[in-house]
Amino acid sequence: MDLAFFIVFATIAVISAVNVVLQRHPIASALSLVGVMGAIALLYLQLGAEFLAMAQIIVYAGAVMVLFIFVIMLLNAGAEVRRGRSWTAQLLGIPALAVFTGLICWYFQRGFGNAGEVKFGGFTGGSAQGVGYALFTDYLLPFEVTSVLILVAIVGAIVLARKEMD
Amino acid sequence: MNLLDLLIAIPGIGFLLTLFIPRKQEQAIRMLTLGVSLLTFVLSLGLATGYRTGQPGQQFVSDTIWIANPEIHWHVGIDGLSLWLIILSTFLTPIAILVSWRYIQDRSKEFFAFLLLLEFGLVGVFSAWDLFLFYVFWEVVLVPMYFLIGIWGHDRRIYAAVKFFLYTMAGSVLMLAAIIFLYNRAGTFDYAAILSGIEGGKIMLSHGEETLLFLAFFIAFAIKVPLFPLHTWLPDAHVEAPTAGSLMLASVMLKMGTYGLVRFCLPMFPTAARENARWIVVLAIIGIVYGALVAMVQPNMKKLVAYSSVSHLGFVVLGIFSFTQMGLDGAVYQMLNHGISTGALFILVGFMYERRHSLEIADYGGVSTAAPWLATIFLITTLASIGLPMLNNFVGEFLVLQGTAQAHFSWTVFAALGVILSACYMLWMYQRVFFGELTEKVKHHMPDFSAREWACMIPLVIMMVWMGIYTQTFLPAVTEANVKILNQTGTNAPLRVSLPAAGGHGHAR
Amino acid sequence: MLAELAPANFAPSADDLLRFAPETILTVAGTLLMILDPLFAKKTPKLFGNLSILALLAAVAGTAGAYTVQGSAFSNLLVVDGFATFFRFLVLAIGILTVLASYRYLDLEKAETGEYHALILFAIVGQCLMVAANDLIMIFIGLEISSIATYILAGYLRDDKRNNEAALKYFLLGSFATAFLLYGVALIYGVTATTKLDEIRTVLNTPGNVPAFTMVSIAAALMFVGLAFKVSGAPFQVWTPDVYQGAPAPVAAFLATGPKAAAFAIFLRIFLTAFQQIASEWEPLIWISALLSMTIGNFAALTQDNLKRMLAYSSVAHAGYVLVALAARSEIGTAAAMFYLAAYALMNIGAFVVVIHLAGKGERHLRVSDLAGLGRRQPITAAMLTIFLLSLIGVPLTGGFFGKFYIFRAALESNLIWLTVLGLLNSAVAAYYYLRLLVVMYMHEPGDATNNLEPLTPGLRAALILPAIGTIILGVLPGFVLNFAQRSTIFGAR
Amino acid sequence: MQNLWLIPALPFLGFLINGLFGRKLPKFVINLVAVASVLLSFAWVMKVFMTAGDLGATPVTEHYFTWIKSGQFQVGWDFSVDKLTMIMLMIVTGIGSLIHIYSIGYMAHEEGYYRFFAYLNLFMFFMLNLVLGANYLILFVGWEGVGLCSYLLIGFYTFKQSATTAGNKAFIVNRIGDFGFSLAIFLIVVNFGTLDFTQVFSAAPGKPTGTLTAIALLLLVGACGKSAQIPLYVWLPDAMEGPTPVSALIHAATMVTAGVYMCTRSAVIFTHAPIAMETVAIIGLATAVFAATIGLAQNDIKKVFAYSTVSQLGYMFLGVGVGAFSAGIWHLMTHAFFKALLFLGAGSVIHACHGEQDMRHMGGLKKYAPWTCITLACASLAISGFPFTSGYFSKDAILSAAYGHAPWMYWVGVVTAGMTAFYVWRAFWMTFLGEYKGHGHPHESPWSMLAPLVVLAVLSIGGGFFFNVPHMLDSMFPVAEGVENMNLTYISVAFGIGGIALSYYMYVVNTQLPESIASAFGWLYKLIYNKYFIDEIYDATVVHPTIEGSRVLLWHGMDQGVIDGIVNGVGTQSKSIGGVLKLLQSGNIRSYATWVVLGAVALLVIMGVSALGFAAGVGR
Amino acid sequence: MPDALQMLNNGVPISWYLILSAVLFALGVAGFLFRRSIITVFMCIELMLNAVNLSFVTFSHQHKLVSGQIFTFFVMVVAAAEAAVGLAIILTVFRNRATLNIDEISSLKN
Repeated sequence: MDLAFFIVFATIAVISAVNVVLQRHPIASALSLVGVMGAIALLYLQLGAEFLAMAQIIVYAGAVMVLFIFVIMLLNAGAEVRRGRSWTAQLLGIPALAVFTGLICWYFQRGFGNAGEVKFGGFTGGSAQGVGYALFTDYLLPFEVTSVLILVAIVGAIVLARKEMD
Repeated sequence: MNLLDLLIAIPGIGFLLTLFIPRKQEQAIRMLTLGVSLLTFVLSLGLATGYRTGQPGQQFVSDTIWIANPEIHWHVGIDGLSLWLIILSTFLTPIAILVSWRYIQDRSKEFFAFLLLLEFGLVGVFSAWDLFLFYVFWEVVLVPMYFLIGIWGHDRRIYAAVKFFLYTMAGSVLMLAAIIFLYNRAGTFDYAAILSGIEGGKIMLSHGEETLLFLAFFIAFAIKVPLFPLHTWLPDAHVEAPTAGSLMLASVMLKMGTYGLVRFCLPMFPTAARENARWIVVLAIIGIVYGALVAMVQPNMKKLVAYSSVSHLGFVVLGIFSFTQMGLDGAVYQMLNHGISTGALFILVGFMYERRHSLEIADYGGVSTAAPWLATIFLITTLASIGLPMLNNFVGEFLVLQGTAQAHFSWTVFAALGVILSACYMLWMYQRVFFGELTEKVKHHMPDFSAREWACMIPLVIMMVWMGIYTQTFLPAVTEANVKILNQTGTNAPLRVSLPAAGGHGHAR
Repeated sequence: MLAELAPANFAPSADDLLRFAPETILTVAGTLLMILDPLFAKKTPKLFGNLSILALLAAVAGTAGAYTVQGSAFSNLLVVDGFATFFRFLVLAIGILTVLASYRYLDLEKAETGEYHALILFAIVGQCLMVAANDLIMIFIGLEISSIATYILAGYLRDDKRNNEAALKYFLLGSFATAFLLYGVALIYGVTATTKLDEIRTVLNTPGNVPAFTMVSIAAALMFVGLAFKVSGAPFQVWTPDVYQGAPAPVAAFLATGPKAAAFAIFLRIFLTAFQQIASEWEPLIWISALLSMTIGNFAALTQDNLKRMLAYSSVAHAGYVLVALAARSEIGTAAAMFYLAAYALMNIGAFVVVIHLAGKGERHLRVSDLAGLGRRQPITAAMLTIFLLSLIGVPLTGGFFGKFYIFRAALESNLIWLTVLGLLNSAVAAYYYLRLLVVMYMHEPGDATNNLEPLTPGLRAALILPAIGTIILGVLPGFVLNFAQRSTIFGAR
Repeated sequence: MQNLWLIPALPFLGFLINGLFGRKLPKFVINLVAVASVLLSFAWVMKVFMTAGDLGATPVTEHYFTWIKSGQFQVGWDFSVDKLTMIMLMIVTGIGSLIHIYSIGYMAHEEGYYRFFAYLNLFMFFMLNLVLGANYLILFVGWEGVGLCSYLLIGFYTFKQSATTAGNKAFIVNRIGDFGFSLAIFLIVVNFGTLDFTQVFSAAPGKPTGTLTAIALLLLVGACGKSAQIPLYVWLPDAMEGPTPVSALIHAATMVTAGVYMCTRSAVIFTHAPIAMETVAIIGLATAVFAATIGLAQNDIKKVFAYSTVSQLGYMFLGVGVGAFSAGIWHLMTHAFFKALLFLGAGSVIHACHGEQDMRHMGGLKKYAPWTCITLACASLAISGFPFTSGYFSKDAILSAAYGHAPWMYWVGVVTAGMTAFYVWRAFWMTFLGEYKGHGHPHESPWSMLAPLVVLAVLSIGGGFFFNVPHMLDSMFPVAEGVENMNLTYISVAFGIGGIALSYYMYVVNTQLPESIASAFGWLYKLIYNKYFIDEIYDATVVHPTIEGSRVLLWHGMDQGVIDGIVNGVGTQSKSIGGVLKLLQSGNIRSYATWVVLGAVALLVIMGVSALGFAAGVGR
Repeated sequence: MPDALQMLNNGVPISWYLILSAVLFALGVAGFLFRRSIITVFMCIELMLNAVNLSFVTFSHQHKLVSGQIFTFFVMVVAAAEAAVGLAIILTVFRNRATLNIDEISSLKN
C-alpha cells in the first residue's frame, strides 16, 4: 500500500500545486495550497514524521494559511489584473524552469535512484518525543534562538502594520 | 631616521600641518608651505654633498619593516639615478609655490597643501627601494595632481583631470599586477633582492612571463612618460592645469615614467627589454618627430609646450632603449634638463597668462618691447629647450643621440630630425609672441618681471647654464648608476675607442 | 528508546554561555529597548541610540571575552574561533556606525527609534550567530533573523513608497533565494546525513564517497545561489540597486555592509570547510560570478545619477572583488577577503553617511549633482568623502587599496592571472564614477543642496570621522587587522 | 700657458656687462665696453701670435675642464691654436674690431643700442670659440652660438615681421645644416671614439673610405647650411634684414665662412674621401654661378652683395673641393676684407640715403660721399680680381687649382668672375654716378664709420699681397700642384675687366640697354629677378605641406581623431555597456526572479557537468 | 494486473519522494515567475519551502536520523515568521499603492 499511498497523495499534492499556480484568484490559490500542505502532511506520516505531520496541519495549513486568507480578505484582493508584464519572465522563465526541473530530477534519479525505499514504519524517530528530545538537547540553541526570530517577526509586523497613532 | 627619511617626512608633515591652519590665514599658509619646501630643498642638498661616488649600492639607506606579512619594507635609499631627480623635485616645489603665490586666491589652503603632498609623493617615488612602497608613492602622487588640475585649472579642467587620472590608473593597475606576480615569485618586494634573484637565477621567469611582466611595467611607465601613442592625456592635462600643476607635472611627474623604465624595466627584465627595444625605439622616434610636428601647429602656447614635452621625452626613451652608456646617461640627464627648461617654459607661460589672461599665441605680439626681461628669460629658456650648446638640453640630447648612433645609426638620423623641428616650433612661437608690432592690449597688460617672478626664474636660468656647461657636477653619479643598470641588462657595449694607432692602421668596423 | 537518545552532555557549560555572550547581550538589550520604547519614545528619542551603542560596545567586550575561550559550544553548533571573532567585531562595528549614522535621520523623519534600534540589534544578533555557526541550521536561523530584521528595516518608513517597494522586493526575492539555499542544504544533508560543517567535510574527505560528488556539487550550486544572492554577487545581484535605493539611507548603509559581511563569512566558511574537497569544482563558479559582479557593478554604475543606486552598484562590484579572493581558495585569499570586507565596510558606511547627511529630510537630495560644491561649503565632509572614495577606487594609503592589493595577491598566487588582470582593469573603470563624485564635489559650484546643507550633527560627524580614521589606519598600518585576519583563517574545524 | 680662454672671454665679459646693465649705462660706456673688449681680444691674439713660436710645428693646446664624460667617451673644453686658427683669429678679431668701431656711428640713433653691442660681443665670443675649439664639439658650440647671434641680429628690429621671419629662417635652415653636422659628429664618435681633432685626424687615414666619405658628406651638409651653399643658401639673402654692420661681420666676413673653415679643418677626412671632395667642388661651383646670376638682376644694394657673398663662398668651396685648402682660406681672408668693406660701404651709402636700400633711388653719391665712394671702388676692384688687388691673388689661386683639377671648372669659374665684376660694378655705377634720385639730402658718414672703411680699403687692395696665406699654411696644406700658366691668369683678369667695362657701358653710357635686355629676355629676367623662385618652391614643397600636414593629418587627424577618438570611444562604449546593463535592471520582481532562476540553471549545468567529469576522474 | 497491484504494495523509492519535492519546488518557482498577485507569489514561496521540507523529511527517513525533521521544524518556524512579516509588508505596500499587482511595483529601476 505504500506506493499506492504515495501515488495518491503525491498526485493530490501536484494537482493542488498546479492549481496554486494556475488560479487567478488568490483565495483559490490559498485553498489549493492548503491542499498541498495537507497532502504533504500525510506523506510526512508515511516518512515517519508524525510530529511534523501534525505541525504541518496545525501551524502551516492552519495558522499560516489562515493568516494569508485573512490578509486576502482584509485587502479585498480580487482576481489578478493583467497589467504590466515581464517579458523576461515569460521568454526566459519557461525554458529555464523546464531545464531546472529536468536537471534536478535527473540528478536525483541518478544520485538517489537506489538509495532505498520508504515504507510506513521504516523510521519512527519522528514522534513528538523524539523530536522534542532532540530539540531540547542537541538543538537547544537554535530552539532558543528561534524566539529571537519570532520576536523580530512580531516587532516587524507591529512596526509595519500599525497605523500612525497621532 | 636619516636624511632621506626626513626629506620624505617633512613635506608630509607640512601637508598635515597646513590642514590645521584656519583657511582664513592665507598668508600664513603660503609662508608655511614655502618654508617647508625650502627647508626640504636645503636639506636635500645634503644628499648631493653627502653622496659618495664610487661607493657600491645605494646610499642613505633606511630599511625598516612596515608591514610584517606580506613583508613590506620602508626601504628607501638613493643612487645616482634618484639623487638628482629627488633634488629636482625639492628644487621645483618652492618655485611652484612661489609661482602660485598670487595666482591662487581661491581655496589656497588646499592648493598649497596639495603641493606639499605632491612633493612627499615625488621624493618617495624616487627613493623607494621596495616595489610596494614604490607603487604606493606612485599612486599617492596621482591624487594631489588630480585635484590641482581639476580644481584650479582652466575651462576644460575636469575632462583633463579625469583623463589624466584614468589614463594613469589604467596603466598602473597592470603594474600592480606585475608587482604582485613578482612578489609571489620572489617572496619579497625588495628591489635589490629581486634584482639579485633574477641575476643569480634564483627567480626563474619563463620567456613569456618575463615579456608580460616587462610589458605590464612598461605600459604603466609609457603612459606616464608619455610615449606615443599613449600621450593624449598630456596636452589636455598641461593646458588645463594651473601653472604650478603644469610645472610639477612636466618637470617631475613625467620623469616618474622614465625613471621607472630605467630603474625597473631594464634591469629586472633584461631579455624582454632588449627584445622589445626595437618597436619601443620606433615609437620613441615617432614621438619625437610627431610631437614636434604637432607642437608646431598649436595655436595655444601651453599646448605647444606640452607637445614639445612629448617630443623631448621621446629622446629620453630613445636613450634608454639604446642600451648604451651614453644613451642612458643622456636620457637621465635629459630628464633633469627637461625638468628645468620645460618647467621654466610653463612658468613663463603662466606669468604671461596672469598678465594677459590668454594662452592663445594670437593674443600676443610685441611682448619683447613691453617686457624685455621677460622676453630675454623666455628666449634663454627657449634656446635651452631647443638644445643650444652651453645650455642644459644640448648635453642630454647629444648624449642620447650619440648613444643611439652607437647602437643603430639609422635611428639617429630620424631622431635628429626632432632637433630641427624643435627650433621650428619654438622660434616660430617666440616670434609670434614676442616680436612684431606691440598692440595696445598687450602694452597695457605686460609689465616686466616682479621681484617674486625674478626669484622664480633666476634659479632656473642658473641651472640651465650650470647644467649646460659644468656637467661634471651631475654626470658622475648618474654614470655610475647607469653602469650598474647596463651591467644588469648585460648590454654595456664598449665604445670603440681608436687612439692614434702606431702604424696608422685604425681597426676597421 | 530514551536511553538510546540520551546524549553524553548537553547542558551548556559556563564556557558555552560565554561563547554565546555577544548574542545574549544584544538580545537582552534589544528586548530592553522594546520595553523602554513606550515609556521614553516621545521624551528622549536619543536614548535608544545611546543604549544601543552601549549594548554594542558591551557586545564587543563580550566578543573579546568569548575569544578568550575559543572552541565549540552547544553541541558543536557554534564555534568561536578567530574567524568568527573577526566577523563578530566587524558586524558590531558596523552596527555602532549604523546607529551613529541614524540619529539625525530618524530625527528628521520622525520615525520610531525604539523598534528601529531593536531591529538593528536583532539583525546583528543574527549576523553574530551566522559567523560563529558551525551548523547549517544555525546558519539558516541566523541568516533568517538577520534577513527578517533587515526586510523590516528596509521598509521602515512605512508611508514612503520607495521604502515599501524596497522592502517588498527584498523580502520576496530574499525568501525566493533562501528557498534555493535551503534546497541545497537539504541535498547536502541527504548526501552526508549531517548539517555540521566539519562533519560534512569529514564525510566528503572519506574515500569511497565518489558517487556522492555529483550531488554535492549540485548542492553547492544551489547554496551558491542563496549565498551569492545575500552578498549580491552576479548574476544574483539584481535586487541590490533597487533595494539600496529604496531603503532608508542608514539602512542601506547597513545592508551594504553588515548582512553582506556576515553572508561572506558563511560563504567562506561553508565553501572552504564543508566544500573544500570539491574546491576545483566550484572555483569556476566563483570565477565567473566574480568577473560578472565586477563588470556589471562597475559598468552599470558609470551612468548612475542616484547616489544610493551608484553605491549599490559599487557594492556589487566590491562583492566581485571579495569573490576573487574566494576564488583563490587559499588561506591568503580568506585573509584577503576578511581584510577587504573590513576596509569595505568602513569606506562604504562612510560614503553612505555623507549621502545621509546630504540627502536631508525625505531624502530629497540624492542626485550626484547635489554634491556640487560640497568641497566649498563643508570642506571636512568633503574631505572625508574624498578619503572614502579614494579608498573605494583603491588608491594607496587607504584600506581599500591594501585590501585590493591583498586580494589580487591571493588571486595571483592561485594562478588566477586573467581574473586578476580583468579585475584590476575593472578597478580602473570604477575609478571613473568615483572620480565623478570628486569632480562634482570639488569642481562644480555649490548648488541648492549644498547651500542649504545643515552642519554635521555630532552623530554623523562621529560616523564620518571614525570610518575615515579606520580607512586610513587600514591603509597605513594594516598590520594589526591583517595579522588578526591571517591568524584567523584556520577554521575552527581544522 | 697662453691663456687662450681670454680671447673669447673678453667679448663675453663685454656681453655680460652690456647685456645685464646696458639699459642703465650711458652710451659711451657701452661703446667703451663693446669696442675695448674686442680690441683687447685682438691684442691678446697678437700677443699669442708673437709669443707662441712656431705654430706649425707645435700647436698650442689648452685644456680647461671636462665638459661631458660618459663611459669611455669624454669631451673637454679645450682650445688650441695652430696656424689656420691663428689666421682665422686675426681675421675675426681684426675685422670684428673694425666693425665694432663702425657700428658706434652706424647704430648711434637706433633703439636698443646696448642690445646690439651685447649681441655683437656675444657673437665674437662664439665665433672665437668656433675657431679655437680643439674638438668638434667645442667647434659645434661656437657653430650653434654664432647661429644664435645671427638669429638675434637679423631679427634685431623685432617689430619688423620680415626681419624676425628672416631670423627664424636663418636659424632653422642652419639647423638643417647642423643636423648633418651633428650626424657627422655622431659618426666620428662611433668610429673614432673621440672628437679631438688631433686624435681623429691621426686615426682617419686608417679608416675605410666609405666611412670617411659619409662623415665628410655630412660635414658638408653642415657647412652648406652655415656657409649658404646650395641647397641651403636661402637664408643668407633674407638675413640682410639685419643692421648692415651685422651683414658685414656675420653674413660676409666671418660667420658664413665657418663652413669653409670647418672643411679645411677636416681636410684630413676630406682628402681621404675623393667623392666628398668632388661633391664639395661641384656644390661650390654651382653655388658660385647660381648666386652670381641672381646677383645680376637685384636692385637692393644689400641683396646684390648678399648674393655676391653666396657666390664668393662658392668659390671658397671650389677651392676646398679641388684640394686647394690654403687657397680657399686665402680667399676667405681677402673676401673678409673686401666684402666687409662692400657691406660697410653699402651701410654708409644707406646711411647717406636715410635708410634707402634700393639702388634705383640712389645715384650721384660720388660728390656727397667721396670717401665712401673711393673705398667702395677699392673693394669693387678687389672682388673683380683686378690685378694685384687682394681678390686677384686668392681667386687666381683657386681658379688655377680648379684648372688643375678639371679645366671645365676653371671655365665656369672664370665666367662667374666676369659676372661678379659686372654686378658689383653695376651697383657701384648705379649708386655713385648719375643724378641723385632719392629723397632728402644725402650726406657723408661720420669718421667713426669712415675710418674702418679706409683700413679695410687698404687691406682690400694690399691684403693679398701682404698676407700670402698658402705660403703661411704650407706646412699644413701643401700647395696643390697649381698649373703655372699665366695665360689662365690673363683670361680671368680679362673676364673681370670685361665685366667692369660691360657694366659701365650698360649703366653709365647706354642706360636704356638694361631695360631693353630685360624686356627682350622677359621670362629669363623674371626668373633671375625672382631668384629662380627657390623660396617659393621650398615653401610649396616643404614648409607648407609640413605645416598643413601636421595640422590636418597629425593633430586633428591622428591626435584628436584617432587616438583621442579611441580613448574617448572606450569611455563612451563603457557607458553604453553600462546603459545596456542598466536595462536588465527593469525593476520588475518577476524578471529579477527569472534572472535568479537562470543563474541557478547555469550553475547547475556547469557544476553538474564538471562534477560528472570529476566523479569519473576520481572513479578511475 | 496482480503484478501492478503487487507493486503498489512495494515501498516507495526515495528518489520518487525527491522528484516529487523537485516538482513541487519547480511549481513554486513557476508560480513566482508567472503570477501577478503579490499574495499568490508569496504563497508560492511557501510552496517552495514545503517542497524543501519534504526532501528534508525524506532524507531524515533515509538516514534514519531525526535531525532532518528538526531542520524542517525550524523551517516551519521561519516560514511562519516570514509570513507574518511578509504579509505586513504587503499590507504597507497595498496601503500606499492600492494595488497588489507585482508588475506595478517597479518604480525603482535601472
